[in-house]
Amino acid sequence: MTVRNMIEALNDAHKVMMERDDGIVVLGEDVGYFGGVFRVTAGLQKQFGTSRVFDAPIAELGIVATAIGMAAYGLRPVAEIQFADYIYPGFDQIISEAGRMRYRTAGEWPLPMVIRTPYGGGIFGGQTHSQSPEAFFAHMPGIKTVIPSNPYDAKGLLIAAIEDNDPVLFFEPKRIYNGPFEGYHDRPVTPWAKHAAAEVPDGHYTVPIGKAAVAREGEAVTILAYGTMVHVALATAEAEGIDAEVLDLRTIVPVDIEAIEASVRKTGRCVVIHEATRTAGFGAELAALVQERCFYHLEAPVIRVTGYDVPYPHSMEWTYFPGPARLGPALRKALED
Amino acid sequence: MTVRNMIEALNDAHKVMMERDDGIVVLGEDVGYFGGVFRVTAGLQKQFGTSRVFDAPIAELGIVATAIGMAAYGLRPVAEIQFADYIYPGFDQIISEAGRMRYRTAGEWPLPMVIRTPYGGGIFGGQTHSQSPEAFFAHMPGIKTVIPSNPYDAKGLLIAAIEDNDPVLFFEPKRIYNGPFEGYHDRPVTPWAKHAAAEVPDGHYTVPIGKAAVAREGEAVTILAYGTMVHVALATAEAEGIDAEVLDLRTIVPVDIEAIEASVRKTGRCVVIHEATRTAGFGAELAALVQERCFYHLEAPVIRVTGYDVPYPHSMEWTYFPGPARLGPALRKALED
Amino acid sequence: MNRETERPNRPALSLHVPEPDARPGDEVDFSHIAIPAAGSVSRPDIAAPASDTHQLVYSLVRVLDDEGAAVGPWDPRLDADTLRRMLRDMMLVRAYDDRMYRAQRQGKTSFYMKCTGEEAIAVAAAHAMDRDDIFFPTYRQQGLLVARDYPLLKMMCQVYSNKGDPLKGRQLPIMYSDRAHGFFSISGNLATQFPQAVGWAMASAIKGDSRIAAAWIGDGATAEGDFHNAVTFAGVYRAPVILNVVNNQWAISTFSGIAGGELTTFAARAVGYGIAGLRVDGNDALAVYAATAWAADRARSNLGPTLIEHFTYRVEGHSTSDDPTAYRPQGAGAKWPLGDPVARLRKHLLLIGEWDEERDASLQERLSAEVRAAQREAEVQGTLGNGHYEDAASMFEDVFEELPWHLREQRDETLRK
Amino acid sequence: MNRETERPNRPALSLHVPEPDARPGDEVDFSHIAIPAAGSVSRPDIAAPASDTHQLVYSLVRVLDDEGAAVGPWDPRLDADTLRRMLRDMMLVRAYDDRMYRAQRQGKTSFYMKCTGEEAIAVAAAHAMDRDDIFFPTYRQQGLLVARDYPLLKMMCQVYSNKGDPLKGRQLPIMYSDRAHGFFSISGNLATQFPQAVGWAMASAIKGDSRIAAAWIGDGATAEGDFHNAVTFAGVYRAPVILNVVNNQWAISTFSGIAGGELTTFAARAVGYGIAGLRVDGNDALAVYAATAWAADRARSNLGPTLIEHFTYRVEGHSTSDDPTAYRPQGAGAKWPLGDPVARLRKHLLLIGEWDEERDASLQERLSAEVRAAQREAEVQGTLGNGHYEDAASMFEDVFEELPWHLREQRDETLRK
Ligand SMILES: Cc1ncc(C[n+]2csc(CCOP(=O)(O)OP(=O)(O)O)c2C)c(N)n1
Ligand SMILES: Cc1ncc(C[n+]2csc(CCOP(=O)(O)OP(=O)(O)O)c2C)c(N)n1
Ligand SMILES: [Mg+2]
Ligand SMILES: [Mg+2]
Repeated sequence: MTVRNMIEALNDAHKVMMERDDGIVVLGEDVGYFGGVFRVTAGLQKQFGTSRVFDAPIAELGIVATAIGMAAYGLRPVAEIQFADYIYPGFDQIISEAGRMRYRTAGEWPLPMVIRTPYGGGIFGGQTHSQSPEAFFAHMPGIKTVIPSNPYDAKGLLIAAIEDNDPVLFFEPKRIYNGPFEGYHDRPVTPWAKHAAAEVPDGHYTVPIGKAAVAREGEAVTILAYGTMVHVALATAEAEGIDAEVLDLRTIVPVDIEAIEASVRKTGRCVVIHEATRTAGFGAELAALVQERCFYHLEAPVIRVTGYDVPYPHSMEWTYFPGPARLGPALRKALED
Repeated sequence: MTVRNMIEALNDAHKVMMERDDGIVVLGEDVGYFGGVFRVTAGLQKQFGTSRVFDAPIAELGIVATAIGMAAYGLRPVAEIQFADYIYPGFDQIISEAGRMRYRTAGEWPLPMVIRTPYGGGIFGGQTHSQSPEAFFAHMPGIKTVIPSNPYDAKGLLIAAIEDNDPVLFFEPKRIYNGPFEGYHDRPVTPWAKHAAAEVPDGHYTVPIGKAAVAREGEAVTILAYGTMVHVALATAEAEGIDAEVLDLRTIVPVDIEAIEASVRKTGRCVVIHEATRTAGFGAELAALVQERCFYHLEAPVIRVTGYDVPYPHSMEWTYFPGPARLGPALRKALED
Repeated sequence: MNRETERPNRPALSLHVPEPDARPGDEVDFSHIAIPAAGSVSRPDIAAPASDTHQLVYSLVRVLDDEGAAVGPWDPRLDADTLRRMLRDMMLVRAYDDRMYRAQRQGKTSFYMKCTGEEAIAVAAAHAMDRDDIFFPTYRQQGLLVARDYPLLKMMCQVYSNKGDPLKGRQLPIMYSDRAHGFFSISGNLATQFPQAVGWAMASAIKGDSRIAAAWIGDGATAEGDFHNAVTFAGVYRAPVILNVVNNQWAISTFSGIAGGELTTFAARAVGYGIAGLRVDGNDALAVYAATAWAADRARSNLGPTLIEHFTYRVEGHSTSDDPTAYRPQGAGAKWPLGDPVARLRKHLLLIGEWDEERDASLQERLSAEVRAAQREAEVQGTLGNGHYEDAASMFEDVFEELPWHLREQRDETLRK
Repeated sequence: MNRETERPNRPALSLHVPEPDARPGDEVDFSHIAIPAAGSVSRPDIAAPASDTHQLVYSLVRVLDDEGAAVGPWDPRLDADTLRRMLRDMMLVRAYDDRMYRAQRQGKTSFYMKCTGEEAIAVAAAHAMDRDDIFFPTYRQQGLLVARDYPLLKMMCQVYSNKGDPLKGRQLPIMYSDRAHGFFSISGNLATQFPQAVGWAMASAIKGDSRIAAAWIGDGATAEGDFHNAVTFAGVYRAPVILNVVNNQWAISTFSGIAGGELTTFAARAVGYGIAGLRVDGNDALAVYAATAWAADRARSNLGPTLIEHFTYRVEGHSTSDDPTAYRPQGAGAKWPLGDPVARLRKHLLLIGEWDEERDASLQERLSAEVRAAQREAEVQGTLGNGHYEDAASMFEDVFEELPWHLREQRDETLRK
């Protein structure tokens, strides 16, 4: 057990796995000597050498494509896309190639590879350092999408992702790299050290892909959340004194449908929250699933609390951000109805 | 009035607009001398010259990006992406650039441009000539997404798209270019000539973006559809003898919420159908909207009939295709519940 | 918006749009194409700096002269068995293409693509590389499979999407894939395989392996960003990969000028990245063999990638969906000055006395018989629309290693029908 | 997987990963950098074929010699007023950068990027082009705005995202945009502007206009597919565009070798595409001016695009989020052999007797006063977190020309709070 923030936990996951399996290589922009702009790969090149941890040209297409080639060879590449906002040049290689290779080769060429990328806002990063593009990857077959919300899960899920034999998109909520963020931008940030989930075991362990966690038990309403929004949900439930059950999905594809159904059947009410733009976001999928499968248990419509359908604005970040000020009323509404 | 199939209607829309406005230019792979692999731009280069209608290198990124530059200059480019399956190399330029330019320049640089692309299956095109990626473009701000289902709308909507001052993604259901397709692959195809909507006015007219059409009036259940699926919905309603109301959305962003609400409030039941993969498809957004806004009118959950979450398989196309064999049971279920 | 009026003192700009020299109705004229004499191009040492190859990118490596003699420093000096084997492979590819093309015309499948005139590019390369090297092909290198003795039957079953299709009816005809034969899955998305091949080669280098990779791309597809990323990564990491550009001068209806071939050669791209580059007569099997062997030795010696342009001509239509007479003169292919690769290799074998008309005729007979037999056998397992691969459950397999709940539900819904 | 064991006869491959010659703790050593003497490079005629420029891509166009004299065929022979204006612009850019950098450090905004050492690349180019030509810049060409007299106040308000921000607080600091000044919106997504500039230039040609476009990109970003698409389209359609690669040898923490600069120059990319290419001393304002003017005349004469590599050095950190001492030796920038562009232009003006110390000192004083005044004025309108741009309704505007129902609802929801 060591107290680690999310960056340290992710860094440790790399170390643990790279020591076990010399087929694991790390590539990405600035991940080598420098150790990544968020320091997630710090020290890896020194320990494992330049042929296992190396800087890549600024070419997300090439990063993903060469990772595909490496996985086809038999390695287990872990590629970093510096910001999720910059994953689009590699979109075709992810969607059309990585996601379909096992299928189109009838299983002959599975691609065990991980694409890690920091996502989400709350850091005054403006339109191109704040996006949450997870829904894109949920729409296309063949890709698993994982989003941790704390150091313990971050390490356990990254190890599970590296060991997984399918391509895994691994979204890291950069706003909570150093400490949980409850959405009150004017309050001091508490570091992870003060948080139970920062107790991270040393060595190897996994958190299963496809399994949600009940972050808070409750009877009145179910909140479906992932990443930074898990903390917003917890804080809002407390602040509003609402007996909400908070599900931390942790994986969005395949999503833990059993956990969702169990919770919504129990509470009869559901609020979905994410930072991504609303229209055709993953919240739409969650709302569709819940009403399809729990219709006769629902006492009120599923409410979506999301980023607005506008580019992430720099100076008005806190007007845009779906924090307690927006989740609170939504919860009350869900209970009124 | 002239009887036109969809290709001829789209071709005529180009002609009508290019004769009116010499700022309209057409670019894309094989669109020039040859007139496009589906012949939509046939004859345009001959009539308007090579500097207004020209072949582009096989580089969807460059096609979209240069179109953005042309629109920034003040032209109105109409770019063809040969198949929607090949739009991904241009994804970043569409999502990050075209969709945000008006916003990030505070309105100084609007981008009047149209990206046309044939989409959808039913032609034995396999994994890479059959996709329906409309949901991707619905998720990101700043892009309008239009999908006609017949020659009359195709011409009127394309003219409206060309005249629109925002970037418009124009998806053309290639399966119905030459005739409506009801989803019975074993029956002979009826050409458009036999269809009222093939009566296409000559000259200029528009079909408004953002307005749905009631393709069939009914009281029992609302079917939300677009593109090829409109014909599948109509045929299935007839075949099943169900008094379904079929809404042809025609635009998915901005979607005609009033028409949707009015219909669902009336019928109390709703089935959504699209060819795209289900998870995080646009059907999820429609289901989410309907349950959010018509919850207390709904007598049954909104049902989604969609492509399966697998790559579009070549030989098993008809097992994959969401035709009457799958919509029928869904309608009956919607009525039972 | 026209500024002319405002700036009479300035010349008006105009857009240049490249045009091929002949359109339907015009006389085909290839006289402007510079063809250096066979044997006239020097052959740098394997270990030479990349820059030593940079004058070659504007020329053409050719070995077979008009008489069929192998001349000059690039002559690979192959033994007769290898030469005969290459001739046989090329003839078989052509027989196979003709047969499958007709099968598509007869409605037995949805789609087919021939490589007529380009047989040498795949076949000679396959023989110049080692059996355990890997190929990242496009849809016009069926010759790679033939050269590695991949069963015609399996190829046909894939084309028919029938019960014997190794890809379970999932892929468009001709999108072959076979791991055991080192033939990577063909993608419908052009150019994607190019940087993937570089990644495979990087992996081989990372592991201290000795196997190398080769990739192929068409002239048209070099315009994609994937091409640039591939060559950039290959150069940066000195990846052991051979990057082949098959310049058959057409991309469906657009000629190579639209792909950026008007101002310089495709081999010249190598100069821009500072890697080795060669430009080869793609209809000369010996030249293709020699250039490939040179690049393979170089890659295997840790000296990095080579970009090879294979200069050839797409004799037939782009695919069964295409009619080239709509955009270029009829019979242009027949007039291609670099001739037919099969005929040229045959002529060489005859010239050196290692082949004769009878053997050729009987080989031709054997090969067509082989193809016919394989076709009969394949059709027993069905054709598209007539006993094709149909197994609803399998449609949901291999999306992921294990079937997740949503695919299980979707599968069960289908099976219930 | 290591095949060594299986194939002892074959050498083991290994991955080459480019490394800069100095890391923290090492001595900076630029002695290996080849610097041709000023004036030693020939100047082809504007109408010369692109190939005539291809030997230049391996050299360096330089005008100012060590004494500050302008020498050789590339000397643009500028009048003293223009020289003084360029000096003033470059000094102003530097004063502005220093001020805004400090403002960020004082917590008045979230982010800032300096262009220290690269001032000449933007300023001289702006003066070499016409006022109605358009720029597609990156975040390091603030000099273009200064050279076109864009108000410092507006720039500062954008950096502060305050009430005076012309971009309404929507963009990250330094992502300026101004149509009236022909300065296209800076994108956070690297390289996207490069093919957009080509499209703008194509449009100008389509309309028979006479205006041309110029775009800038960093050495690192040239690896993106956008770069390849831009140069490909520019070459195919002979677009009237100047494609500038600013090679400051760093991309955040990675040196230019990782971007593909180890095997050849970035200017050499032009050879690969068959377009004109120039390689310029980016710290020599006269060389940048001359090369830009040459390329502009060429483009305006319908002779197509020119790729210009500006060889320079990123003296400061990448941005306020970066500490370069973590990956390169301290003070490397100060040792850059091509010197400081401001000092070099000043030296030239002094040498030709068109400038003196007093004027320089008072100009410096005036400029800092100008910057201070603008800053005071800007801060009256707020700084980030302290009276920044805040107008919930406007957050929903300009997504589309008209507000669609879903944005209206979302806006109203926000306003209700
Ligand atoms: C990304 C992408 N864009 C467009 C297409 C459609 N397409 C298929 S083949 C082809 C022409 C390719 O020409 P070339 O690269 O020269 O190869 P060739 O067919 O001549 O062998 C095009 C445009 C595609 N398959 N993928
Ligand atoms: C598509 C994309 N990928 C990655 C980044 C992150 N990023 C911002 S600046 C930068 C380095 C750019 O280096 P270079 O192009 O040399 O320009 P310079 O900063 O040296 O002027 C990177 C990697 C980005 N902004 N966009
Ligand atoms: Mg070709
Ligand atoms: Mg740089």
